[in-house]
Amino acid sequence: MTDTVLETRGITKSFGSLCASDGISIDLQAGEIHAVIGPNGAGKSTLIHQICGGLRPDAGQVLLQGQDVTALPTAARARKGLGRTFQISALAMEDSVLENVMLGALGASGRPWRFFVPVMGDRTLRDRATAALERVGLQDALHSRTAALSHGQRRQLEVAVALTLDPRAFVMDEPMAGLGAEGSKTLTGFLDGLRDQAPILLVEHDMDAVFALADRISVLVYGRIIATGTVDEIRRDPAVREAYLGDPA
Amino acid sequence: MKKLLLTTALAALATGAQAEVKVGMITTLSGGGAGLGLDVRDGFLLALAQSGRDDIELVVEDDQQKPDIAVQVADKMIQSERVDVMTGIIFSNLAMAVIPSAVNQGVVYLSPNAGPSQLAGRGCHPNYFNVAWQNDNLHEAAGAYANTAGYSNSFILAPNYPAGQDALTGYKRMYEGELAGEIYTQLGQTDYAAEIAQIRASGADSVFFFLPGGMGISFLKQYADSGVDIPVVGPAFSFDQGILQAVGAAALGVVNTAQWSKDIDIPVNQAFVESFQAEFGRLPSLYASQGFDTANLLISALEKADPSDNDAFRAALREADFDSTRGEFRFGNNQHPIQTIYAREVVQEGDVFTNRIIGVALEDHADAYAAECQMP
Amino acid sequence: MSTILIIEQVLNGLQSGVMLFLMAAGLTLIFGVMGLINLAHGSLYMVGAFAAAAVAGVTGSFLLAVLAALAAAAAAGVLVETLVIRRLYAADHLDQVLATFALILIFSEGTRLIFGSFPLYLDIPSWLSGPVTLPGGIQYPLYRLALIGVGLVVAMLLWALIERTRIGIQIRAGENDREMIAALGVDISKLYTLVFALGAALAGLAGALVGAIQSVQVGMGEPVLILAFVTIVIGGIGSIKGAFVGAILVGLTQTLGSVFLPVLFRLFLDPATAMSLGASLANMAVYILMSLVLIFRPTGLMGARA
Amino acid sequence: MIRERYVNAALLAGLLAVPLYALLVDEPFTITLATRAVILALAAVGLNIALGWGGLVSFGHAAFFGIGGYSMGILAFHAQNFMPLDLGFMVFDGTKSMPVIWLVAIITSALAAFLIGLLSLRTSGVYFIMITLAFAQMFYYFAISWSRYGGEDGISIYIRNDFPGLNTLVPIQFFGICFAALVLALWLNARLVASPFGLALNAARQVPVRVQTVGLDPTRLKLVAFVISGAITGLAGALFADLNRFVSPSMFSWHLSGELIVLIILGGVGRLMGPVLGAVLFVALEHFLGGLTTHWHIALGAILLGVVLFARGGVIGLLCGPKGQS
Repeated sequence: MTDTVLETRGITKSFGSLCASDGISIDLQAGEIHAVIGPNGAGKSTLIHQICGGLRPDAGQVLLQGQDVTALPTAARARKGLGRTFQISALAMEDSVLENVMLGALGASGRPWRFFVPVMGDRTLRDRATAALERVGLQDALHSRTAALSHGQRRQLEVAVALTLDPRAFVMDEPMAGLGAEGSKTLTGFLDGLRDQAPILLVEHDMDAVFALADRISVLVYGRIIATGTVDEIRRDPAVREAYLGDPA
Repeated sequence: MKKLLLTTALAALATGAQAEVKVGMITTLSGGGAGLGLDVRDGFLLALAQSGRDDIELVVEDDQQKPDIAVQVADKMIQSERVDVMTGIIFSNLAMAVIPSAVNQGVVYLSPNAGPSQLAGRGCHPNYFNVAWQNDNLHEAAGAYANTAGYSNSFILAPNYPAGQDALTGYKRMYEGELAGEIYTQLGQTDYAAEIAQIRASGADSVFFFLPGGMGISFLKQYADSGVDIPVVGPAFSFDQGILQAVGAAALGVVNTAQWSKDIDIPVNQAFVESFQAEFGRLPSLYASQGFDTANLLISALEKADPSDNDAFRAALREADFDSTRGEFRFGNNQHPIQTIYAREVVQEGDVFTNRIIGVALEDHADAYAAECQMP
Repeated sequence: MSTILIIEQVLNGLQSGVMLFLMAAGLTLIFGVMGLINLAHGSLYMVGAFAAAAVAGVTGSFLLAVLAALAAAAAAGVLVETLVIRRLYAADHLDQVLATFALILIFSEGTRLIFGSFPLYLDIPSWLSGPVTLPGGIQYPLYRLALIGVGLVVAMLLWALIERTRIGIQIRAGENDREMIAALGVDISKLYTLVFALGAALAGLAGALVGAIQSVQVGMGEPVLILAFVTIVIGGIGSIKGAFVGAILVGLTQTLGSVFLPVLFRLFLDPATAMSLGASLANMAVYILMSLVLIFRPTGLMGARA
Repeated sequence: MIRERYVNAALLAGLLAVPLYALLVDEPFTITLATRAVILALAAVGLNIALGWGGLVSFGHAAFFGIGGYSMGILAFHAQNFMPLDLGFMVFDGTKSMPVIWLVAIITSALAAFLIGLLSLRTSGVYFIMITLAFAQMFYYFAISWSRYGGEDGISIYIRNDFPGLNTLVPIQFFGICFAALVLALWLNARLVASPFGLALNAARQVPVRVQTVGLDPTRLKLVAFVISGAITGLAGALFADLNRFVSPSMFSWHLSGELIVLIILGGVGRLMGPVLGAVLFVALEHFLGGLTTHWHIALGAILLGVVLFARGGVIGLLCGPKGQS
């Protein structure tokens, strides 16, 4: 594990007197799943926003494949290979499943400025989209309206859209949220295989999934990383137990 | 009686089959300017009813004071109703939208209110007759009155649009004194505190303003309350019967210019005032008198010629052989009136505010554009 | 241009500003609490003016007229809220625009049906008419001074109502978190009706007060409505403080723009061009102000960050 | 529920059949009325691209309608009065040729839409509604005091402009021109919606953040939609001016912006033929109600209220069910 794909260097972000990110340095290596856990209000969302481009850090840098992307907007980071899924599904609910994935493929192609050709007739885009749907097992729901999908299916669709981009790194914001035990298990299995394609920065509340998937875990409390290590290291870390699990050491 | 008259008019509308002459009236019956259109229409209806003729079919349509609606209604009247004569438009901008194209399609147009300068000068047309005034006339009269009243330092204001610019030009054409100030206000403006402050500071000896409709009401009320007591002169539009009651005491004593007043002491006018009041339960306005005169002009021409004989009909109209409520009335070469314009003063009669003639502002006055008109 | 004249013009700007505030406050409250774009707010202003004119015509009392305006506008507000507006809270802005646009048509034509097409008469009461002399020798109409006073008092009462009373707490809660106030056991539909009636009453008050120095006629609410929207957008939608700042800004811009722009242009243009160019630019001034504010602060001066 | 495709086809066929029938029975005014409906529909089709697909509630589309109108007015004014237009860098005689006028109308309104859109898209929601209104009001007041071109009075063009090979003064021929423009715009609209751009725009309306995370810029997508939208509305403005042979600042008024929105909601937002159905219904209501009573605004208001309260999704939604189901 020497190939750093995604990295933050001391990023800091304050909202008024509240310091939501306090010098966070975190990295994602090729082939790994790196989980970020922390109690509510620890600053996980703020961190993700800064990595993906929704927020500009007050200080520090974000690097993607060694390149400084701190000043780039979300769309540019996506084009450089950052694939993201959302905690609350961000899908075009009025559209079909295929259309949502086609959007990803279209973004990957970088050619949205075509006004007269039917998008559905574009074989390249369509192949790319259907391939992604097959990966997540949604090939049968191709023409369903997204609004009609189950919660679990929407999660799968989120991942499929990210897959069409063929990203260098995934950033996933609580993909297990709202899934039942069965759904979590399926998705866990799927993500397990995904790490070979691109490493995953996983922000997650579901500890079973985290412990099952993560190669490394970072613990975020009040805007600071208090510990980073393997699952076992984190389980044993007294600071984590105290701060996060509330156990007196 | 009111009901009766309207029924007669409606009956005339319904039994179009036997009518020989079809008249299309496009006027403003809804929106802020509706009061003016209603008066023109009612004056016109009254004259028709009094003539006792049942061969004139009148089609009335609302233009909503919107130029595009007016054009649409005009198309309808010309294309579908196939009217011979058109009339009724109140506002100059609507007139300019409708009249040039209508007269070019062979329709005779009698204007009961608007008189834009373009149609009086080079744009005059044998099919276009103005029975009210050229737009500048009343402003010119105000300028002339200012001279006779001995004013030598006027502050003048009008809204920033063509009729407003024409108003100030018209006043300055006759007025011989100095200007203490000249302001264009916003069209539709309702607060004149800023202008009144400037008037107060200007050291003027008189104020001339042209602010039609609600603008004039607002200005006068605010002016009266400001404590500025410089005398005010204006065209009749802001002091007419329809809106005087809304202005109230604020208008008392103001001098305004008009070609008509309800106290012009001739029988035809007295009869008109009386019958209008009996019919509609309100005093007639300037606009009502113009509607009434327009209808009587039309009837006088119909006595002599049929509209289908275009030349004869126009010749008959040009003679203006009818008894006008304003006394003597004749057309100039551009088929606009040559008439006397009076200075009136706002007075109170019982509960009602109205006007009284205090003198003649301009005698036998023609407009300034007639010379540019190519018609003999 | 003398100092006296400048002070007088600033007073004029203030006066039109505080009256605009009465309109804008209701509009911004209704938007902040219920999320409703109410194009028919100008109609409530008109209702207030007509009610005042009608009552003043019968009783001759200005105070009764103002009370009638408040009552009539509030009643119209309650009526409209329970019959129509209530069904629109969950709808998107587009539906609200169409429905309240329809209400304008109905109100305007209905008023014409009742009162006719001629403007009505409403005058300043004798005890408020005429000018007074201010320190520095400025002659200023008493009625306009009174308007400034009333406007400021209403602004303060409104501030106290929202910051210091139970209802105010509920209104503020309603702006931030609807589930929260429902959870607190507040009858949300009553609260909405109340807020709408309050906004309507303020509009009606403005209509009556301004009606006395303008013409009371159908359609009088529309220009004010547009200006009130401009005001709350400049101030930041939902913020009473923003509405106040916006109203004063708009009032001053309009008044001072129309006076000073032509003078300014006269410095480097011939008088006729300066006058007409200045006048047209003055017409556009508030809209230019609003677009500048929005370009640099996309949610208004005091609006919540998007 | 009826399939939307059938409703659309019936609507277009009806819109073509009515004036042809009117021609047969010699009722030229009905043709004029249909032409008016077609032109308003065209303007609303333009707005619908921004509003229905881009989610941009523009309360200022009158700006583009008016710019189109004034393009016609100014060019034809100089041509009819034989007063060359001195542009500084070149002198132009003006023109009475419709195709040239249309081109100018489309280019100028697209340019204006680009500038207005660029600034307005910094805001969203109600702020966007109001800033677009503000820009239209600026044009309105500018036109009112632009005395060179008639100010409030506007410009009268005495004879309708020319189209090669046609006599535009014959109502049915002018109707044909406008109808062709509408069909072309609808075709363009349909192609646009199905194109890659349409897919991205549609997503940009619903979930802009998603569009960003696939590497596209939603604001730029919306800006392009706004420009296309403005250009079509501008063309409609030029045609409207030719229908009336008259241009005035009222083409810039906020009532007109409001009316265009009303047409779309009445017919159905984001439905291909929504604006067309809306315009036909509106013109028909205006004509028939207006013929019954001068107080027809009350009835119109009640009908519009009814549509909002009881027919969400407009009349097309009422006939064909919610969007995306057929």
